[in-house]
Amino acid sequence: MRLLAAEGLAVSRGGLRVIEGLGFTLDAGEALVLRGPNGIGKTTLLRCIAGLQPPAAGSIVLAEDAVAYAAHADGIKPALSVAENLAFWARVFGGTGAAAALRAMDLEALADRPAGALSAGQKRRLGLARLMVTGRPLWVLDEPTVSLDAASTLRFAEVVRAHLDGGGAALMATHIELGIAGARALDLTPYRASGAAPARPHSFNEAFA
Amino acid sequence: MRLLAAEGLAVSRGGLRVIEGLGFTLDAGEALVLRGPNGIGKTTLLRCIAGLQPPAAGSIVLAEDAVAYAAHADGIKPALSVAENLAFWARVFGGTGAAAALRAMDLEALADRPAGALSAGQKRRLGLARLMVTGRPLWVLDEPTVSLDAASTLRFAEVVRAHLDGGGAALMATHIELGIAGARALDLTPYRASGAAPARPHSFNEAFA
Amino acid sequence: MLALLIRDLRLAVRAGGGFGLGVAFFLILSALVPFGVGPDRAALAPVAPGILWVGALLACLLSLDRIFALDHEDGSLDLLATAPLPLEGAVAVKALAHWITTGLPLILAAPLFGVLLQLPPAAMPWLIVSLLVGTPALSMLGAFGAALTVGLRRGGLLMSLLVLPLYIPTLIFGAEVTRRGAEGLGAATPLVFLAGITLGALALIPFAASAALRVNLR
Amino acid sequence: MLALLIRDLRLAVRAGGGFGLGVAFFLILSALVPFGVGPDRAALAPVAPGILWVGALLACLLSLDRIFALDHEDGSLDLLATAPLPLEGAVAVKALAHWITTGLPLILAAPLFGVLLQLPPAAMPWLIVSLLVGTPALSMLGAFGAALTVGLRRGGLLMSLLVLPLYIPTLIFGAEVTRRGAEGLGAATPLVFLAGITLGALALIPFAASAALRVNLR
Amino acid sequence: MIDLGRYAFAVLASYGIGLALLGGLVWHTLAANARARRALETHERRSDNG
Amino acid sequence: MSLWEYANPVRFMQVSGRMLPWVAAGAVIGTVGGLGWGFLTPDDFRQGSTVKIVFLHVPAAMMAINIWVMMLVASLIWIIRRHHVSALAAKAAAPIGAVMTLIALATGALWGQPMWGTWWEWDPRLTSFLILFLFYLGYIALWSAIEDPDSAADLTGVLCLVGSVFALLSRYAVLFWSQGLHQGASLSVQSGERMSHVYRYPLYLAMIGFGLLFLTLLLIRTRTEIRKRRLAALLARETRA
Ligand code: HEM
Ligand SMILES: Nc1ncnc2c1ncn2[C@@H]1O[C@H](COP(=O)(O)OP(=O)(O)OP(=O)(O)O)[C@@H](O)[C@H]1O
Ligand SMILES: Nc1ncnc2c1ncn2[C@@H]1O[C@H](COP(=O)(O)OP(=O)(O)OP(=O)(O)O)[C@@H](O)[C@H]1O
Ligand SMILES: [Mg+2]
Ligand SMILES: [Mg+2]
Repeated sequence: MRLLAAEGLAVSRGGLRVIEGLGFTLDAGEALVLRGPNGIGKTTLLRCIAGLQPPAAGSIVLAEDAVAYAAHADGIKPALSVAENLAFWARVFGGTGAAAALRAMDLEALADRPAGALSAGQKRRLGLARLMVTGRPLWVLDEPTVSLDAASTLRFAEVVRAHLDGGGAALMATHIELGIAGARALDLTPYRASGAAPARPHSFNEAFA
Repeated sequence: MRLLAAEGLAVSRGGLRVIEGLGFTLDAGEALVLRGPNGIGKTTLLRCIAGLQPPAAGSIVLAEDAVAYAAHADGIKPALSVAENLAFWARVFGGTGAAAALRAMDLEALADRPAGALSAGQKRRLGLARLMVTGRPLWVLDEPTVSLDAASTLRFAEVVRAHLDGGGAALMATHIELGIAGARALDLTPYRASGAAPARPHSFNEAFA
Repeated sequence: MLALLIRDLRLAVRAGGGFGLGVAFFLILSALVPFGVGPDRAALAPVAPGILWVGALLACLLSLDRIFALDHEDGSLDLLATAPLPLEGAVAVKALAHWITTGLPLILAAPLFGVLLQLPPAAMPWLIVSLLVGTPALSMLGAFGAALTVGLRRGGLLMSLLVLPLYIPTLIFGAEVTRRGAEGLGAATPLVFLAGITLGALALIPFAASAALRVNLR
Repeated sequence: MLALLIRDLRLAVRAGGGFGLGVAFFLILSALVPFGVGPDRAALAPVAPGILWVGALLACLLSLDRIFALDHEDGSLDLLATAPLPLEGAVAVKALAHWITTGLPLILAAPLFGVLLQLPPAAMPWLIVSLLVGTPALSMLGAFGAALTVGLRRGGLLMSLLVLPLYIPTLIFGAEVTRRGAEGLGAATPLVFLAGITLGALALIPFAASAALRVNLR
Repeated sequence: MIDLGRYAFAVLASYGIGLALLGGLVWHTLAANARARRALETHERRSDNG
Repeated sequence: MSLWEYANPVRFMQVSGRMLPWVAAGAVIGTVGGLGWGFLTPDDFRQGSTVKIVFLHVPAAMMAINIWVMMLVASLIWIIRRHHVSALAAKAAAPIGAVMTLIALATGALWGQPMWGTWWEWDPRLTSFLILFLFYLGYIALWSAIEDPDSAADLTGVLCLVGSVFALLSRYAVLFWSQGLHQGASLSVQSGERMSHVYRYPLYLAMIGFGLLFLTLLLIRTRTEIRKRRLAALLARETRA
């Protein structure tokens, strides 16, 4: 089943296109890893697909309410406990399985700890656990394994694998090896925007350039 | 020349010891990489050595004003340009070489860009450039290569190498390979605090445990 | 929606969340004005209704940046925008949470501060009614100002500048109700206007605020 | 030190830095009080000195969280603490930058707001002198409050609560100078007290503030 | 010189302040416009050469 | 010819460049002529020489309101049709409106001193102008606080819409709140006799002058904004490349 199809996609940041002419598809059970040097536009592309910003050109076809997005900032409230943080997102997304998510990310021992008292890697694990309670098929992840130790990276790979096997899909940007078997890679370098003027200006920078 | 000597060191976080009985030394020209699972206490240890929190027990011997510390937060002002950010820290530390640092981190093209408009990796590079203008011998770095692409990680390794060759030293916490030739590694797992009551309580949590 | 309300209330009540600080600020202001003005009852009594309303308004204003700024910083707002809630609903719920944690305690505490400022007893019920009717509009308009400035680092003061003129009609009618009440005149007309403004704000502002929020998120 | 001062001023002037917003807030407050109190000049004039001083104090207060909070969030404060500056000096410089960007514009704009609040013309010079002498203490005490609450997420309202009581002596003497000036009485005694408070705060508070800062950083 | 009577201050101050504000606005408008034009021209010349 | 033609930066630069000399000449004639003629009018029997203030006060007051309305229209065009130049025109108009408001307030205050014995009175007319000034300030501050021009245009547009509603509301609130001293509109058709012809014609001339002055300044400032945006766009493209 097709979960995501992008065609002729251009995305812009700061009013200028960073990526142009990108097309790809993502079916259930697939994982796609975005690669490319710093500043090429991975984060921008992911925000676009998550629906947080409109594309500058081209089309993104996906089912409504299909995307679960996880960025550098995890949306974790330091004053709430780990379990409370997770339960909140579970309720908002109408999902279930908070307990299973805690177990999968090895956070059970920390469940009652206020999230502000977690180390960098523990916080990241909580952020990833949140994905599991959204119940959404398409995971869109920006550098998901930052700060994770080797064991947690393995655990993360397993969780993604299970999600794919259950009919989900994952789109991830990263600079390091994720260790997810069978993931396709897509290097964004060839799609760097050329800087040619677009037909229909989308921003001030384009309208006046 | 000895730059740092720690002995019988215990550090605590949230009033509880996380690391105990740690001893190590660092001489000019050496690099030491701290490893260990998430939450073992790497960040805490580094803050302690940077002088931001006192050790719970043991001693840290280092010269005054020897440490340059770089953490997850880079101390970058989004409203100032890249060059202005760097120039400020150069003046505060009485250091020079802002231009050289920009070059070393490949930031010259971005020098006039407001720092708020950098991508995650570009911001990180600016944070690392700051180290070079402090003129301090001992670099204390917490996960320095997070978000860096392969080319920038290489560049970072070169910069550290040059710093070591110039008589400096570096203490770094990381989960991924830094690629610095000749760096020693120190795994913190064996020093995990046992939870035994200390002889002299250092915090409320210890005094009443 | 309910989950969001509960979370916001819980966050407000947790240590450092700032529940009750609005009231504390209101108290301090009511205490400061006599210091500034001098303890003379004849000078204080006529200005008391106005000062009380201005104080309520400022206490409300000072806590506005909590509505969205924290959620923006830690990424929750991005996640809420992609969640299956309508953003308008989320805005309204957050304004409601703000009112429950700031407006409501203020209303409960107002009689006390009335006494501090020598407010005539006859005006007391009018003060409470006017606050009850008017403060929801303050929270809602405040949410709009907060949504406009959420992307800006420390937009607090700018937000005050944007929001205060929007508060003026509410303030005028609210204080007028209290003052007329104190003097035994009919206060029904301004009260009706006050209610009209509040209802209008509650009905329309969530759309403006969520539009502003969407712009700031992109 | 100079580098720090220049950076702070530059940050304040940059877009979104909030320079001049203190004045804007002061203006809005002076405009709001009459809306609350009513347009009657007889009611306004006697309370004008007090309201003006309370307004200056609140404008100052609202911009306090800029002193340290941003630098704490982005890690600059950690770096400053490990830099070869004495932390006391850094605190004093940051308070000075706050005064230049908030107190000074306030003083320049005060006569205008005096007119809005129907302040008697005779009181005008006294208002300015009292603000000139008193506001440095407000910035310094504010830096102390900001240092105490810097670790807390959104400590703004809590900080107001801590700082306002510290402001009371300054407020009392400052408003007293203006009021006596307005009535043509001798204002020298409260002015001396005001100056004394300011000098004391400038001499001692940097130490307390930097101690608080060190605790919050560890 | 026309005689303004006892209201001379009010009238002269009004015209003074009013014209000063207008003049300031005009000056700022023209200065900003000249600055923007120069900046754009230097930039275009530089990129033509380079 | 569609509106887009004019809202297109290149076309706007051409047309405005051709219009400017004529409009500017009219503005100079109207403003200098109206104010100069006004200054030389004879004293009023009741108000004495203070009547001369009216030639600054009334045109400025009218422009202050009209400019806000123009900003509202420009904001709507931007929000609905996404014409970039109209967003910049709204931005360019705001400081002019703020200065006009300030002139109305300042001349009114100076007039109030001899007429009512006070610089400032919380009269509804004056009060609504103060509120209008606050709205201008907030609008300008929001534009300058946001760096990304696309967001800034959208957010200030929304603020302008909401602000207009509340400016109107405040006007009614203020009328309810205080009776006031300010005279009504004596230029309106019904009360034609209230102002003698001696004052009426220079006042008309000054009003036309102020309108043309606004148009001149608006065109220049919009051109400035366009050039700034163009430079920013070119620089952005270069650093990115
Ligand atoms: C700060 C104070 C003041 C403000 C903001 C203000 C505002 C205005 C406004 C908005 C108008 C426009 C009238 C129209 O609709 O055409 C106006 C007209 C006028 N104002 Fe003022 N005013 C102020 C003070 C005064 C004072 C003190 C006086 C004189 C005593 C005065 C005398 C007039 C006169 C004679 C007109 C012309 C009325 C007419 O014929 O339309 N104003 N003012
Ligand atoms: N606010 C902004 N204004 C203007 N340009 C920006 C802004 N934010 C980012 N950019 C630029 O947009 C480009 C794309 O940024 P983006 O964050 O998408 O890169 P990325 O591929 O995620 O990089 P990284 O691997 O470093 O995270 C970069 O060149 C960056 O400098
Ligand atoms: N504010 C706090 N209060 C109580 N405990 C805390 C607090 N902050 C961190 N901790 C705990 O202290 C321990 C050490 O944390 P630290 O951040 O030093 O770990 P770390 O080794 O840097 O981990 P990571 O690799 O995930 O960054 C962790 O177990 C963490 O949960
Ligand atoms: Mg990125
Ligand atoms: Mg860590």
